[in-house]
Order: sequence, then structure tokens, then C-alpha cells
Amino acid sequence: MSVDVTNYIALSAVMFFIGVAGVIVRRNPLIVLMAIELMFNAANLALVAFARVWVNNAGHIFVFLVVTVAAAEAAIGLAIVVAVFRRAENVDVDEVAGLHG
Amino acid sequence: MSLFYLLAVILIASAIFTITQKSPVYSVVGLLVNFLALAALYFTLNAEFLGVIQIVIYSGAILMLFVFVIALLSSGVGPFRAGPNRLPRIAAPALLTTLVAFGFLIFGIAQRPFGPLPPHRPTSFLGNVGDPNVFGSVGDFGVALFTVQLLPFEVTAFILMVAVIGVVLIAGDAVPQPTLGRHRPQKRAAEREPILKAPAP
Amino acid sequence: MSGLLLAVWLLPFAGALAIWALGPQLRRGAGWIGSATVLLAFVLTLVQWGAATASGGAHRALVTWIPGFTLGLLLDPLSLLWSLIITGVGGLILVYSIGYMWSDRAIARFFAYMNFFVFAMLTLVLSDNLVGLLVGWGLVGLASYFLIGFWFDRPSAVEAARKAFVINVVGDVGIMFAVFALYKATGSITFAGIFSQRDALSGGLLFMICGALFVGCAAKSAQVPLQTWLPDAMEGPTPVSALIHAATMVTAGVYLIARFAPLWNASPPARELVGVVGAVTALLGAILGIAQWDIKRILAYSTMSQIGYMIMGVGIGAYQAGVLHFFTHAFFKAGLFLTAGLLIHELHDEQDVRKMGGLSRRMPFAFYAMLAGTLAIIGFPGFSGYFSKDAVVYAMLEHGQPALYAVGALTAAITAYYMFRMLFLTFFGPYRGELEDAELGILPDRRAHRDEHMPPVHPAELTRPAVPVHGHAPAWLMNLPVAILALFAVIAGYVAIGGATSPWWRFFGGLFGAAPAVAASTVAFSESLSTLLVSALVAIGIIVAFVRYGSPAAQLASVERIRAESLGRPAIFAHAFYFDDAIDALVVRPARSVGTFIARFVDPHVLDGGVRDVAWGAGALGVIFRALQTGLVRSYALTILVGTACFIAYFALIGSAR
Amino acid sequence: MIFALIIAPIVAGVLLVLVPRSAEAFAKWFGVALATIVFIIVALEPHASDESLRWLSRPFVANFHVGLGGIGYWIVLLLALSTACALAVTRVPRQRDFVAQMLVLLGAMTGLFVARDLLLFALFWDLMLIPVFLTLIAWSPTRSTATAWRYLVYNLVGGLALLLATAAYGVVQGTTDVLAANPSMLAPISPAWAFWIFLGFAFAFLIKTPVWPLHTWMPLTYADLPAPMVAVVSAVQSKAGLYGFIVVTSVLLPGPMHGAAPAMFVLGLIALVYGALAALVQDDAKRVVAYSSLSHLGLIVLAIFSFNPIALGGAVVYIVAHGLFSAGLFIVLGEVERREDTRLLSRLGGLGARNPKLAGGLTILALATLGLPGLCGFAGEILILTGVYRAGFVWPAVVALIPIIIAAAYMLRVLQGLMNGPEVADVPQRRDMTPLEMLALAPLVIAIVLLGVNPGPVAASSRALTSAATALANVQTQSQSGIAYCKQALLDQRRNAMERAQRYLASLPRDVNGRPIVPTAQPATIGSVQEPSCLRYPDVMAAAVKATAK
Repeated sequence: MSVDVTNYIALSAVMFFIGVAGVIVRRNPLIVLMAIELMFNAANLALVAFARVWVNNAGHIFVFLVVTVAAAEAAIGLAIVVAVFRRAENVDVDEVAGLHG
Repeated sequence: MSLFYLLAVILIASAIFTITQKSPVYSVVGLLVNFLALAALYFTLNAEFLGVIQIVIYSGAILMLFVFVIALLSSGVGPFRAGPNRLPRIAAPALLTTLVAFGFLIFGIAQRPFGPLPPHRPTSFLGNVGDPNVFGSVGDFGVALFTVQLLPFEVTAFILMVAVIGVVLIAGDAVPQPTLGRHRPQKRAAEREPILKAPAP
Repeated sequence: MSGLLLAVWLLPFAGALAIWALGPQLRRGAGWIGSATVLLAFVLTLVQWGAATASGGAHRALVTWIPGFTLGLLLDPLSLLWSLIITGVGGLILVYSIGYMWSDRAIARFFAYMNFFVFAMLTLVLSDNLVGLLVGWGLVGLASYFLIGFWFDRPSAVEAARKAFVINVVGDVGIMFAVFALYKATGSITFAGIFSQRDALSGGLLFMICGALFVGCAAKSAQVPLQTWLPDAMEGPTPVSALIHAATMVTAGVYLIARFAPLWNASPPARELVGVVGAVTALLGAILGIAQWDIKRILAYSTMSQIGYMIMGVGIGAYQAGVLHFFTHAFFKAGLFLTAGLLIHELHDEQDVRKMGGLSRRMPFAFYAMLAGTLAIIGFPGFSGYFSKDAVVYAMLEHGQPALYAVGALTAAITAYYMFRMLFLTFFGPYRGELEDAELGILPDRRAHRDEHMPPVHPAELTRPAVPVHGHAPAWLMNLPVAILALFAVIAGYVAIGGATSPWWRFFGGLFGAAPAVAASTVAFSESLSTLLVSALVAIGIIVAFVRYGSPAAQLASVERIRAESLGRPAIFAHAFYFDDAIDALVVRPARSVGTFIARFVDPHVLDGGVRDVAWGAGALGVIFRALQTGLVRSYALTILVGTACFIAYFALIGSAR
Repeated sequence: MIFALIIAPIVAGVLLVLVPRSAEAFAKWFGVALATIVFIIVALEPHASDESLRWLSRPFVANFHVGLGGIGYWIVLLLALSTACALAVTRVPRQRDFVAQMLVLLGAMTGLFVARDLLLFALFWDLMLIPVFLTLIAWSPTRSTATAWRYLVYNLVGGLALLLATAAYGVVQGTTDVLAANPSMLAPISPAWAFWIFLGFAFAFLIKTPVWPLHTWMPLTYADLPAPMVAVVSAVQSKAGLYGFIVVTSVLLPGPMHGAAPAMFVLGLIALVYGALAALVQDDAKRVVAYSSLSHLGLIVLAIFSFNPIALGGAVVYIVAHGLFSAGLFIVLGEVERREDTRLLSRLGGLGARNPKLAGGLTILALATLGLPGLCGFAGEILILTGVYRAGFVWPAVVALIPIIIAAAYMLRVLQGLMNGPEVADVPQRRDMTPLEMLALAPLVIAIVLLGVNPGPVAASSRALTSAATALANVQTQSQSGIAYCKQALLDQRRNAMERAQRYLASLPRDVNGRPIVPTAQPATIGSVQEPSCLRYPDVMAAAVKATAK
């Protein structure tokens, strides 16, 4: 039952980059937000694994913080999606280009 | 051992499923599987409280929020309408860079293997704080949260409050609707006011 | 006694302040207040004669600027002499001015300026240190600026005032250099402190300091090449010319050199320089005096020439002789100017000698006063100038400068010529005041106003009389001062009878120290022989003047001669040897063109342009980088990913390298 | 008390918005009264003790430390006086708001000159830009914001450099509360750091002063500001940079200060001549005075960088003197402009006949400006030049004499161009100065004369500072010029590092080959106190290892 911690970290890395690819490639903002959640969770996994290695629950506290931030981020992100949808009727991140230089 | 690999396969598969679905509802289902598997993984790492939190908050609260929004946006309108793809050729470089970064990360991790997890057997959920044998238990976590880490804990409350206010402001009725111009056509790039005017030579 | 010294110094200033504060209400009362304060200061100075001639003189400390910069007052024989002349002759001129300015609207302002001038001059001579002297030096220049520009709505007066002031500042700057050079070398600015450390000054440095001091002298005393302001300064009222530009201010340079006699004694090259410049000035002034038509300009050039004598005297080391010439000159030149003022007053502001003539019958008093002054200035035997000029000229031989002696003697002859020319033109022959300008060859005033910013003159302004209406001042007001000055012009020289054993020489005692003189045996001829020679030259000058202007035949043909001379005046005389033009071309115009170049090109286009180019570059970069700012979230995400990948690569690689 | 001097004007300025807009006279006289009170309080308390409150503990100690002594005392007096005088003649549209700006400016600049902490100094440095900027925006005669932005950007760039230098100084020294400290008690700063910190300070000070060639914002700003504000800005704000050079860099960073002296001398001399020549041909009277300021401030730069006590005393005298006469000149020119609606010399003339009091005031101020002996400008000039010459700078002193002559030419051009000559035909009949306006100008004129007659106390205010600074400078530079000194010190430091490295290696255990075993776990040692500083120089370390192995 003794798994090398490196495997946890590698797993976290795989999840993280799947999230990254999702953020860049997908245009549906809902799926982009979900991909971001994936990235959060990947980071959480790494934190929990490290906490376990060092036997230090500061990592756990940090995950708790990340969960809070993720919740807040999801709420605000979805609110933005709703607001944008009201305005543009399209749900597409490429439509929101108001910061064009 | 085999539990880890099983969960790992589930995690990766569900993550890929999540980002590849056309309909966001399927993605939510994929994400749900992903979160549940992750919760299980947390238990294998002695993070009991976090495992529970993962199920309650992520799988329960956040994913429900997604579902609500999907329902709200697509009700009566049909499937989401997408605009033209302005970056049609981004997929290849994005995937390439992702793979390269991933490769370097794995390369870096592989340089210094951490070795196996140190042995650890929790005996009770309510032990003495600082006792390595109770690491990760709810009691351990709670005592840390309310003593040493009290300030970050309070900050989370602040963050959530700000987020609530932000959501109300962004999506609530406080935003005057008509001024946003439902049917106003977006200006093309050439017509927009430049933010920084080039100075006269 | 030192309280008295303070009183002497501040009385004229108190008068000036009172006049300035009470202003127009006083009207002619201002004149009486001014004269009274100055004459009271004269009396108080006389009271201190004993203290001043005692060893060390009377002294009073005033303020300390910083340690080492201690300012105070000092009354010793030299400053006593100058104070007496300033307050005495100055007081007489002030009394005269009450009559002269009787009807001028701005009479109060005039007397405030005059009193201020006396105060400034006293500051100059009473100061016990170089900085205080410099303060007086500058204030005197300021008073002179005010008085030259007294009629400040005349563009010519305004320009003359500015020219005088700026040239005076050149002199101030010279003295400033001397201040800090002396302070560095001797650690002191008081005269006593400087002279006690005189040995600290080496040859080259000493020459530089003397040269710097002499720049001050040259500017103030109208020595070549800084003399150009003096003729123009005649734009002021005539009493001003008498007080400032004849009797007192312009002799400040003589005072300065006499005051710094110990330095000059130690520096032969400085003596040579000053002597030569003085001689050149004397000769130049005399030559230019020949060709003038304006009575005040004739006197101005004669002043310049006489100061050249004084500077030559004190510069070469004959301090007693040079100062004696200052002493006698103060009387006869003030008398001459005041007499000229009488004429101008009588003829309603006519200053051109071509339009005078035959005035000896109309104004006999003025004629005799002018005659006394003229005989004194040319050094006619028995008159005061005879003693002083003779002493100066002979001192050239004593100090081994035969060339300067020749110049001095020649200048004496020319002086005699042009002074008598003026006398004959003014008082003899027919009165020409009613003749047309063209008949006398008088051309329109061609003095150009070089400052393009000065607004063009309205013709109405030029014809407006400067002194609006002449009232009726009592005659004695103007005649009494002239009479006193004429009397002294005759007798002032007698103090020097007896050479080195005379009261004059004993008065100064060892104040000047000794400049090395040539042994008597090497002097080519004796003093009496020299006197004879100079007198003969003077006589030749008088005779030539008589033949050309004074003989009955010449008087009859005077109008034709004047016209011929006016029209045929060589350009070099009309332009006063082109000094003005040279200064303009070499200094003023280059400075102004460089300034224009800076203001129009360097500042806005090079310096500011450089900064604007930087700003423009930033803007241009912004235009380039704008293209990266697509507004598309996914492209930003990709950018972030690339950055992250680089970080990961870096840390992975250095991790593997370790 | 000193805190109150800073806060009261700022608060009063902000609270003026509560007053109705129409209460213009009230606002004006309230401002005059406040500035006068500040003046009286400061004048009565020359020996007020310092006040201090803790501000920051990390990353370095910074305090709200203010003190009223030395050079700052005279400048604050000058500031309060010029503000009161300028406010008394104020007559601008939207007067209430203008007075508010003036009061905020008064408070901010008081803060600058009483600050005893570098960070506080930097805070007020930027704060004092704001009222001027707002005034330039709102009261611009041309309704253009270009000048305002130019002023702000120039000075903020300087302010940024100042802030960076202050932060670096704080990190290196551990505290920024150093302006009242005895400089010899401060820890020495390594020359490399000192050089860069000095560069930051000097850049800010050069822009603010301004010194050629960073001056191009100044004539425009001075021409566009309303007369009362430009009087205060020119009188006091332009002294901030010079004050900084005297109080901050010459005391805290004597090494690089000496090193920069030759360059600063060149800049100062160029500014002297350049400003004078440019002033000679300006048509706008205000710009003449602006360029003359450039020239005069160059003279003070010479004085500061000659490191001579006499010159520094003269610099302080001249700082106050220039404040007095430039404030007065701008006030009078403002009066002229208000009467004639122009200040172009080519369109004015002959005002003296109808405005003798105005002419008298302008005459005294112009004479003080051109350095007439007996007035304050002369006292400063002669002390500065004497000091500069005494310090051995013979040719700079001689060159600096030339602008004095040019100054006479351009100031007389202004004076005579405005007041003398025939009256220009279309000049409307306007009133002379009112008694009130004369009363406003009188304190400046009296101060000009008093300072000219007896500059002793003002000159003495720099004495304590100079003795400490010069002593320290002498110890530190040891007659080397600064940049050479910095290089040398850097070499010394490396040599010391080499020695320490060898000592450190000698203390280590050896392996069988006799080579020292250098611990590889460096993360543990680097953060700790015992970290050998030689580790900062890897090349030195490698050389030492090689040397020990032999």
C-alpha cells in the first residue's frame, strides 16, 4: 500500500495540464470554468500529497483556502457568464474582446 | 497500490471527458466523477476532512451552481450559440506548449524522486494536537484552523463576503439593463477609440 | 566719537528716507531737507578731523556676516578727505539744485536720489573693508542709474542709464573677484587685515588682484575701454553731472587705488598697467573733447581726461599728487558744470555751444566763474589745477615713465585748446541762438536706439520740455554755490605749496607707504624746468584756440567756421573712436544672438525635443505592443502558459544540473 | 506643534469646500491669516524640539519624525511669508478653490522641509506636486493641460527615483529616520549601493531644482501658473532639490557626492550662463524671471558642490534670498499682468509714470535679483563665490561672475521695458497699487533689505551641518574623487572577501587530498547569520579554493 509520492505529483501534473489545455482550446465559458476547477483540484492534490510527506497540516489549511477561493471564483465566474449572456446572447469567450488594444 | 492506479485512471479519463464534451451538461457529469475520485484519493492520503469537504462543497455546491447556470442560460433558447472562432489555429501550439511544459515538469519531478510515503496509522479522530498519529484527522485539522491558522480562516470569510457582493453587483438587478444595449452591434476594431493616442510626431 | 561717525554715514540716508516717505507734499522743502542733512554731515565730519588724523583713524564695527566677514566704518585721512568733498561740494550742489529744479514736478524724487547718492558714496569711502566698499560701489552705481534716468520717459535717458549701470556692474564684478581672491590669500576683508597679510600675495596673484580692482576703477572712473557710459550719462539733470560725473563718483576709482596703495606699491606691473591706461584715457578724452558741440559733453570728456590724470598719478605711485588733482578737480569741475547749468538754465535747455555765443555780456557772473574754472582745469599758473597737474605730470618722470610724461604734457596742451574753444564759442562772438539748425550745420540727432524692444518714440515726446516751466528761484541760490566753488578753484592748490613738506603731504603722513621712485639724479630735468615746459604747451594751446575762435576776425567768421567744422567732423570723432560700436559688435550682439539661439532652438527643440522624443518612443512602442493585446482571453492564457513553461523548464534544468 | 503646522493648512484647505463658493474674500483672508499664523508660530519657536511617531518597522524603520531647525527653519519661514504675501494679492476666478490649493501646498511643503525621515520626505515630495498640478489644469490661461502633464510627469519621474533611492537606502541602512541623526553614527554604506542611491536622489533633485538640461518644464510651468502660486512655487518649491542636496545627500552619501562634484560643476556653470543668456532675449517678463531662476539656482549648485562652509552658508542665504525676490517679482508681474492684460515687454512701457509705487516695488525686487550690493542677492552671491574660490575652484568662480553682468542687462530690460520710456499709447488708465497690495509686498522688501544687511544668522544655520558632513566626507573620501573612490572601495571589498574566504576555508575540515570540504547544503547556511559573505562572490570563492588546494 506504499505508493511513491512522486506518482501523486505526476498525477497532479497530468490533471493540471488537461485543465490548461481545456482553458485554451475550448470556447464555451462554462467548460473553461470547469477546466479551471480541474486545475485547482490538481494543485490541491499536490498540496495534500506534500502535506502527507512532511506531516504538516499547513498544506491542508491551504487546500481549505483554495476551496474557498474556488467557490468564490466559480460564483463570480458564472455571474460574469450570465451577465455576458444577457448582453451578447452568445456564450463564447471569443466574443468578449473588449480589452482589445 | 492498485487503488491508487485505479483512481488515477478514473481521474485522468474523467478530466479528459470533461474538457472534450460539446455539451456542458456532460462535462459536469465528468467533473463530478473526477471530484469523487479525488475525494477518495484524499482519503488515501489521510486527509479525511478534506475528502469530505471535496464531496460536500465541490460535488455538492459548486457543480450544482454550474448546473443551475446551464439551466438558466439554455432554457427556451436551445443549445448555446457560439460565435466565429477567432483563434482557429490555437489548438496546435497550445497542445504543443502544454506537452512541452508537462514534459519538463515530469522531467523535473523525476530528477528527485520523493520515495515512498512515510508510514502512518491514525488511531483516533480526536487525539492530541501535535501527535503525529492523529495527522489529518478532523480534530487535528479543526484545532489548527482555530488556533495557529485563525487568520487565514478569517480571511476566507472575507473572501466569500466579497464574492457575494461581487456576484450581486455583476449578475443582480443593480446593473441597469438597457444601457448594456442588448442589440447594440459591437464596433469593429477599426472603429473603436484607441485608448492610448499616439502622440503627434 | 564712533556715534558721530555713524551719524555722518546715516544722516544723508535719513534725509533720503524722509524725502521719499513724505514725498510730493514737501515739494521744494525736499531740497532744503536734503541740503541740510548733507551739510550737517559735512559739519560732523569736520568735527571728527582730530580723530580721523590721529593714528589709525576713527573706527566703528557694524555687523558680522560670517566669521571673517566683519563690516565696519573707518575714518582716516583718505576717507576724511573724500567725505569732506562729498558732503561739502555735494551740499553746495544740492543748494544749487534747489534753484535748478525749482519748477520740476519730480523735485522730491530728485532730492531723494541725490541724498541717496551721498549716502552711497559715504558708504563707499567710510567702509573699513572691501565688501562694504563694494556695497557702496554698487549703491553709487544705482544712484547714478536713477539720476541719469531721472527723466525716465526719455528713451535716450533710459538707455544711457542702463548702459551706465551695466558697465558699472562690470566694475563691481572686478571688485568681487578681488574680494574673494584677497579673502583666500589673506583670510580677511578689512583693509587693515589685508595689508597686514600683504606678504602672502605673490607677484602673479597680486597683479591679478590689482588688475581686478582696476577693472572696477575703470568702469567707475570711465577709463578706456569702459568709458563709453560717461558722455551718455549727461542725459541726467546738470547738477547730477556736477555731483556724480565730475566731482565725486567718477573719482571713486582714484580712491580705490589710493586705498590699496600698499598693494600697488608691491606690484610694478600693475603700476605700469594703470599708468598707461590712465595716460591713454587722458589723451583720448582730450582729443574727443576737441570735437564736441554739446557743452556738457565737452565737460564730460574733459572729466574723463582729468580722471585719466588722477589715475595715472595714483597708479604710477604718486598718490599725493593724484589725490591732490582729485581735490582741486572737485572744485573746478563742479564749478564748471554748475556754470554750464546756469547757461543751460538761462537758455531754456539749450546745450549746443553752436547755438550760444556772446554770453559774456548777458551773464558776466557766469563768464567769470567759467573763466576761473577753465584756467584752473588747464593748469594756468596760480590756479589750483596748476599745482595738481604739474605734480602729477612731473611724478611721471620721478617714477621713470618719460613716455607717460610726454603724454601728460601733450594732453595739457590739448586741454587748454578745447577748454578755451568752449569758452570762446560760448561767451564771445555773436549770439547764435536764433539761427536755423541747418545754417550751423546741426544734423538731426543720429544716436540710434539699439534696443529693438524700446517702443518707438512719439515725436510729441521729444518736443515735450523736460523741465516744464521755469519759475523764479532767487538768484543767489544758484550763484552762491558757484561763487564758492570758483573761489576754491582758484585757491585750493595752495595747500600743496612746498612740495613734500607742504600741509598736503603731511596730512597723509605714511598712509600710502612708499612706491619706489627713481633717484633724483636720473630724472632728465628739474621740476621747475618741467613746469616751464608744460606752461609753454598750455600757452600754445590757448593761443591756437584764440586764433581759431577768439580773435576778432575769427569771431566775425564764427558761423561759417562752425558750419564747416560740423559738417566736416571726421566720423571717427562722431563715433568716439568706435568704442561703442566695438562693444556692441563684440559683446552685446553675440550675447544676444546666443541667447536667441538658446531660446528659439536649443531649449524647445534640442533639450525639450529630446525629452519629447523619449515620450514619443514610449508611445510608438505602445503602438507596437498593442497588437499583442487582442482582447481574446484564450490568447492571453496561451501567453501565460508559455511563460509558465519557461519557468518550469528553468527550474527543471537547474534542478538537474545540481 | 510641528505636526499641526503641516496638518492644519491641509485640513483647512480641504475644508474650504464647505464654504460657499461666493465667499471669495473670506477664503482669501482666511488663507492669509492661516499662513501668517504659521509664520508667527515658526518665528517664535526657532528651537522647537523634534516630534516623532512610529510609522514602519519592517522592512526598515521609518518614523513620522519632524523637526524645525537648521536650514529648514528659514525655508519654512520663507514659505509661510511668501504664501501669506501671495495670498494677500490673490485675485483670480474661483478664488475659494484657488486658496484651498495654496493652503494644501503650504502644508505639503512645510512637511517637506521639516521632515526628518527620508520616507516622510519622499511622501511630501510627491504630495506637493498635486496642488500645483491641479492648479495648472484648472487655471491654465490657455485651457490646455499640456503644461500640467509636463510638470507632473517630469516631477513624478523624479519622485519615483527619489522613492526608489529612499527604499534602497532604508533597506541597506535599516532605517530612514536619519536626517536628524549624527551622520558619523550611521553605518557606512557600501560604495556600490551608495552610488546607485545617490544617483536616484540626484536625479530627483536635479529635475526639481531644475538644473540644466532637465529644466524645460520650468519656464512653461512658471508662465502658466497664476501669479500667487508661481510666487510660492518659484520661491520655495524650487528649493526642495537644493535642500535635498544639502541636507540629504551631502550628509548621508558624501562619497558619491564628491564624485559627482565635477559633473555638477559643469551643469551648474552651464545653467548659470545658459539661463542668463536665454533670459536676455525673452519677451514674456515671467519667462525672463523663470530663466533667471535657472541661472541663479545654478549658482547654488556650485556652492553646494564646492563643499566649502562659506559657500554653503552663502547657498542658504541665496536660497532664502532668491525665494524672497522671486516671490516678489512674480507678485509684481502678476499685478502688471492684471492691470494690462499682457506681460510682453514688447507691448508694455512707461507704466512708471502712472504707477510709481508699482515701479518702486519692481525696482527694489529687480535690483535684489541682479545682485545689487547691499541687498540680499549680493550677500548670497559674494559668500558663494568667495567660498567656491576658496575651495580652489578658481575658474568656475571667475566664469560665474559673467552671468552677474548679464543679469544686470536682463533685469534692467524688464524694469525699464515695463516702467520707463514713453507711455504706450493704448495703455488704459489703471490704478496704482492699493495700500493693501503695498502692505502685502512690504514684508518681502523688508526681508530683502534685512537679509542683505545682515545675512549672518541665516548663513550660520548651515554651520552644524557642514562641520559634521565635511568631517565625515574627509574621513570617507580621503582626498579621492568620488567615482575613483567608489571603484577603489569595491576592489577593497573583493579583496576583503578573498581574505575572508581563505580564512573560512582554513576553518573547514579537510578530505584525504587536503582539500577543504565545502558544505554543499548551502540553503541552510545562506540564510543564517554566520553566512560567510565571501559566498556572494563565487569567482572569489573558486579562486580561494584553488589557492588552498595548492
